[in-house]
Amino acid sequence: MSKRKKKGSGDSRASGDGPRIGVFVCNCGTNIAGFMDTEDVAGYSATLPNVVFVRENLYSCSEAGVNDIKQAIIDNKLDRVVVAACTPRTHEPTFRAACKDAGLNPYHFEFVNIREHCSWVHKEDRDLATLKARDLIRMGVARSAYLEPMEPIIGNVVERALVVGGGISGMTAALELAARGFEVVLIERQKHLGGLVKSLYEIYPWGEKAADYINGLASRVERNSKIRVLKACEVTDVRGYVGKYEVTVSSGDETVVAGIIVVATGARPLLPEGMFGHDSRRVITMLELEAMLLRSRSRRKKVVLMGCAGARIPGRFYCSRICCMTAIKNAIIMRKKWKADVTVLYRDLMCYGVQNETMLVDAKKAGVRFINYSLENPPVIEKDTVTVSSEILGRDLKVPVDLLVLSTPLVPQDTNVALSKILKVPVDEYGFFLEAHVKLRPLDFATDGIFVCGTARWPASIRECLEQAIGAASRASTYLARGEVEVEPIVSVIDEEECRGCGLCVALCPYGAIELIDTEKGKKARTIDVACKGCGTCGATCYRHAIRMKHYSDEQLGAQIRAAFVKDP
Amino acid sequence: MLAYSEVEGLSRKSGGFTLKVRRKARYVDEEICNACGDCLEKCPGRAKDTFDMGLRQRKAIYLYFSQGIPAVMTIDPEACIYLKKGKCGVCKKRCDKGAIDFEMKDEILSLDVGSVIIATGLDIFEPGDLTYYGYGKIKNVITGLQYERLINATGPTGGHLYRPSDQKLAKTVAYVQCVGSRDLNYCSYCSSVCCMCSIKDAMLAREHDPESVSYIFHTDLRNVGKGFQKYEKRAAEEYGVQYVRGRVAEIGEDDEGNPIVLYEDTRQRKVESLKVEMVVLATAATASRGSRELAKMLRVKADKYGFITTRNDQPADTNVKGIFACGFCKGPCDIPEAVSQSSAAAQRAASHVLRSVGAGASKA
Amino acid sequence: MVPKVAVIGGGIAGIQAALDLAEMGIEVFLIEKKPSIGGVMAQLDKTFPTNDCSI
Amino acid sequence: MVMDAFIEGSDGVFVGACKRGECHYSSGNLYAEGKMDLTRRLMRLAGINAGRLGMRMMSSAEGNKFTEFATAFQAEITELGPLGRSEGISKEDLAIKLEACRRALAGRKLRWVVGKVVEFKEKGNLYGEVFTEHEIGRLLEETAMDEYRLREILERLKVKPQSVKTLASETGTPAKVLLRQMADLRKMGLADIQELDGDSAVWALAGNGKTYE
Repeated sequence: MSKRKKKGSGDSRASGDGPRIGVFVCNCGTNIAGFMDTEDVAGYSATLPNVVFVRENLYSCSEAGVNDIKQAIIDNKLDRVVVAACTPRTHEPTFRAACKDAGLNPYHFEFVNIREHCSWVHKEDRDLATLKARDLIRMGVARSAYLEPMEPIIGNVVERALVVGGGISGMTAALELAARGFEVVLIERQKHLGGLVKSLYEIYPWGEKAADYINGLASRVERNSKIRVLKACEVTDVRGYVGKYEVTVSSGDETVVAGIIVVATGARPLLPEGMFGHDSRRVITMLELEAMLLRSRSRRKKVVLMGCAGARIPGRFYCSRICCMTAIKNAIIMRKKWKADVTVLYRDLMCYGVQNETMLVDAKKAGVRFINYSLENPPVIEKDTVTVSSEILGRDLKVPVDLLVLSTPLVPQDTNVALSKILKVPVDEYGFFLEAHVKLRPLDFATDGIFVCGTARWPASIRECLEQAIGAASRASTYLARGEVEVEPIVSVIDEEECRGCGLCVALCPYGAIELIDTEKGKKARTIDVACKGCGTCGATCYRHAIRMKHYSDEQLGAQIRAAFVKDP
Repeated sequence: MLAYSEVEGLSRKSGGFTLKVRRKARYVDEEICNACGDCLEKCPGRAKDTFDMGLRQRKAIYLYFSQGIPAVMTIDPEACIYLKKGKCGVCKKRCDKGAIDFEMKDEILSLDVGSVIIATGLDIFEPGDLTYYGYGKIKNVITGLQYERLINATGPTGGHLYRPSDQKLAKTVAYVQCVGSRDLNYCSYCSSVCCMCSIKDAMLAREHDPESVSYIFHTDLRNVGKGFQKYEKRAAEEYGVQYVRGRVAEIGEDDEGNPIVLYEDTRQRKVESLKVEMVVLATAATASRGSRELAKMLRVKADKYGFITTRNDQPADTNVKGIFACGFCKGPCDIPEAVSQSSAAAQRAASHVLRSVGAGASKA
Repeated sequence: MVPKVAVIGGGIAGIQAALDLAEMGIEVFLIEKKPSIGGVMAQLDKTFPTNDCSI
Repeated sequence: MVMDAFIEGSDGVFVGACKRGECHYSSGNLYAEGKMDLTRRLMRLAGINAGRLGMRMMSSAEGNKFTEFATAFQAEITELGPLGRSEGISKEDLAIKLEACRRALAGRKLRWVVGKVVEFKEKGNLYGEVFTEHEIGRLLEETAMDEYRLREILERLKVKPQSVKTLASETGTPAKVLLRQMADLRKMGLADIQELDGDSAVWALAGNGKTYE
């Protein structure tokens, strides 16, 4: 799909004043030389167009090898360096730095992988491996002729953070950022700070009164001179990129400018309308129980807590993580406070870790009864009894009840989808925010400079919310503390002459890295360098071929492809 | 980065700590060695490969694991013939870069820091004491971490499930949950990650061999993380993993070395036995060896299991100002939690040191 | 005075903490008992629930 | 790029991509999938076995799968033999057909349509009509067919001026359809009647090297 300017073998710059390419073939001990004839490969490299210098090295990455490359660049006036060795993952920075030290633009370096891509996969056929190494180097040399010098892109970072959500996670993140001296704007949708935790009774596992904790936190936030709190306010639009997000909020025509954004919008418990006979009197939710505990006295003596009410079922398949512990915590409280008979109906008791399992043992010691049920045989709820088919006992148990408490799962905020579109970050199938990597980057989004913490991401205990909030503050601080972001210059470039401002690229860019600007010649697209990841979606889409990718241009890749099919003499 | 080093002492000084760190002698120069492996070829010394959980032997000079960082060789002084008897030195002759240095001594470094983060992780519970599972006696009863090495392409069998007794491909595998965990005699807590680990292992077995059959013997299946419930279901539906609710009472062995699993199926309320070709014990994870001593040295509180105790309202902070903790050393957790906690500890430590050097908000 | 932090343990937790600190411009000593960093996670073949490679 | 590889003499092209939902560039693999789908459509229109373009999705941790896929693909292509031979297309014809595919893919029209498809699926067209998967497939097929025919005609006329009748037999397109397309080309100023040979008109490129982008 390239515009092909030149056809033919090798490249057409082969004439006298073409590029001066140096090729370094690495032995890598036995890793490469053990499976191919590197001497032959080096000899062959010398015959390629524009190659003026070839060296076979034992370890190109070693100090001696790197010095050798630097010296060769200077002595032979090389302007392109091709190293045939291992994966760019390990040593590309090493060789780029070597080029730079020798006065060559680091992007005039081309890495050819003849280890992972060649010697290691063709261990059983030495000749084949040698031939393939020849091919790979020929392709690399062809591409290198078209490499262009580039400079890293540096963007400034506004030293202010925007935290969306004034619950326990949002407030904690804001306080941690403020403690580092950064300005924070905290936006809360409700009229008060506090979020879900505000309506709880006690916090497990340490038993502090939730109201005391959350009010203390809120007043620290309100008193903090670095934090500005915007209540009853929502984010309506976000423009910009890491370092400088321009955020429009619903309170007025004000625009908040922030270097980074932390999403801490929380979650809400599912309202079991029309389920399990929920009536808010005899059949209540766990949240309603917390309110009841706050009011203190109750004459209820026969309490049944039912787990997985609306969770781990078809359509809402996930486990809400915290309900078992909440139920156990409240079961113990009711045993002590109300002297009630308490029965917990469960499918699996998710008391992971030390403190949760300990709490479970304590509950059993305190006389809380636990009965297992299965998805196939859910409890039958009647006026005064709940009938459970116990798998372990193999028969039905009738449990008298005057208060049935439903553990309903946390579900995502309804506003998550809208916010995700504004911020251009994804949500998962249920509507929880989807992080960059579930395992290794739990608090980052794929988009630089936007972070997530707390139950906006996934159900989490209060302790976990705190950890994530402080963690997100840390991730954010890595940007704010440096004051600038450096980005690889592998970005798209838009030819304004050709561009018709149709906006297709703007719509398709997964990073929001292209904007339409008004010029004298009408609307034109422009790449926001710091936000661009160089993925090439825009370049592949532009119907006018007005967008080219730096470092992976059609000319460079085309040369590589053509070189692949050159028949050797 | 100070790999192959241990903390030996800590003293307080104004605004921070001084750590005494022993840099163990590798007998290989980190600056010169690039792990080419020439030295390995002729080394006659042998030791158990601890990275591969003792499933194979390694030489006295070794690379801890192939993608390890730093990528340098280390000589095991316990196994090296030269270091023990003063003769050999083959590796030194083979290394044309001159990286081998038998004269190298442990170095004691003294580091002045403003803050310390403890991230000493976990160790795996040794299930030998649970004699009824036959670990150590029945060859084809292995631990989960040994299994991970077996199924790994860089592991001792190149990623094939060849069982230890006769190197036969194991087709039926039983996974026993809560080995040492939720057990009042050993670790009364839940290790948090084993349920998902076993499910993953069972899926991998099927990916490697479409005929493999896996049974997971469990109590509560605690799959609480993001996407875990789906994973559990997918394993059953697409990978044929069979879940059996019930504790395993005992494991025996028949004449061919096949383990026989005796268990009580609480769903069927029957005691049953099942012959399999290999058993994988999902052993408890414990606080790592040495973390108790470290806690004592740093005067940081730990619970009775040796996990570092942190503040409830400031979960990265220990009882000692300036010392923070993250990851499994605080108690069982999965990787994303560990990563979140680590960022949290980094934030708290950064705030602490910046405040104490008076840099406050200024750019570091 | 350059602020410094010691991180004891070179597993996934220690590495992440060290990286965050380093990115904030703080000098870090990462101290690991074993010959290479990576911890237990490096010993795993794949990780749940994405079955990604551990290394 | 894919077409370049075929033109340069490749008998098969294998595209390796990330698994759905695992793309490093968020959804780039899905766009790529769409593009490959279109490329295969064009190959089919040109009478080339679309199996020569393989695309497989795998995660970065699945080295074993890559080996499997690559080996299997190589076996498939080896069985097909050299490009053109199993399709029964002569060398000259093949060059024309591949060039027509390449130009069609690089051309403005198809790139525009492919880019718009994403938008159509989500927001609908100018009039707010949201298309179904099936309708989009048909739209793509029709556009691709039109484009391909135009490109092939242009490539053939580049070789030598000829009549609709010979064009019809060479391209395998009914003369009636061709006539309509020749009229389009004339409107665009790209081709015109050069002379009359008996009762049939001989067409040639027009517009002094003006190119159709």
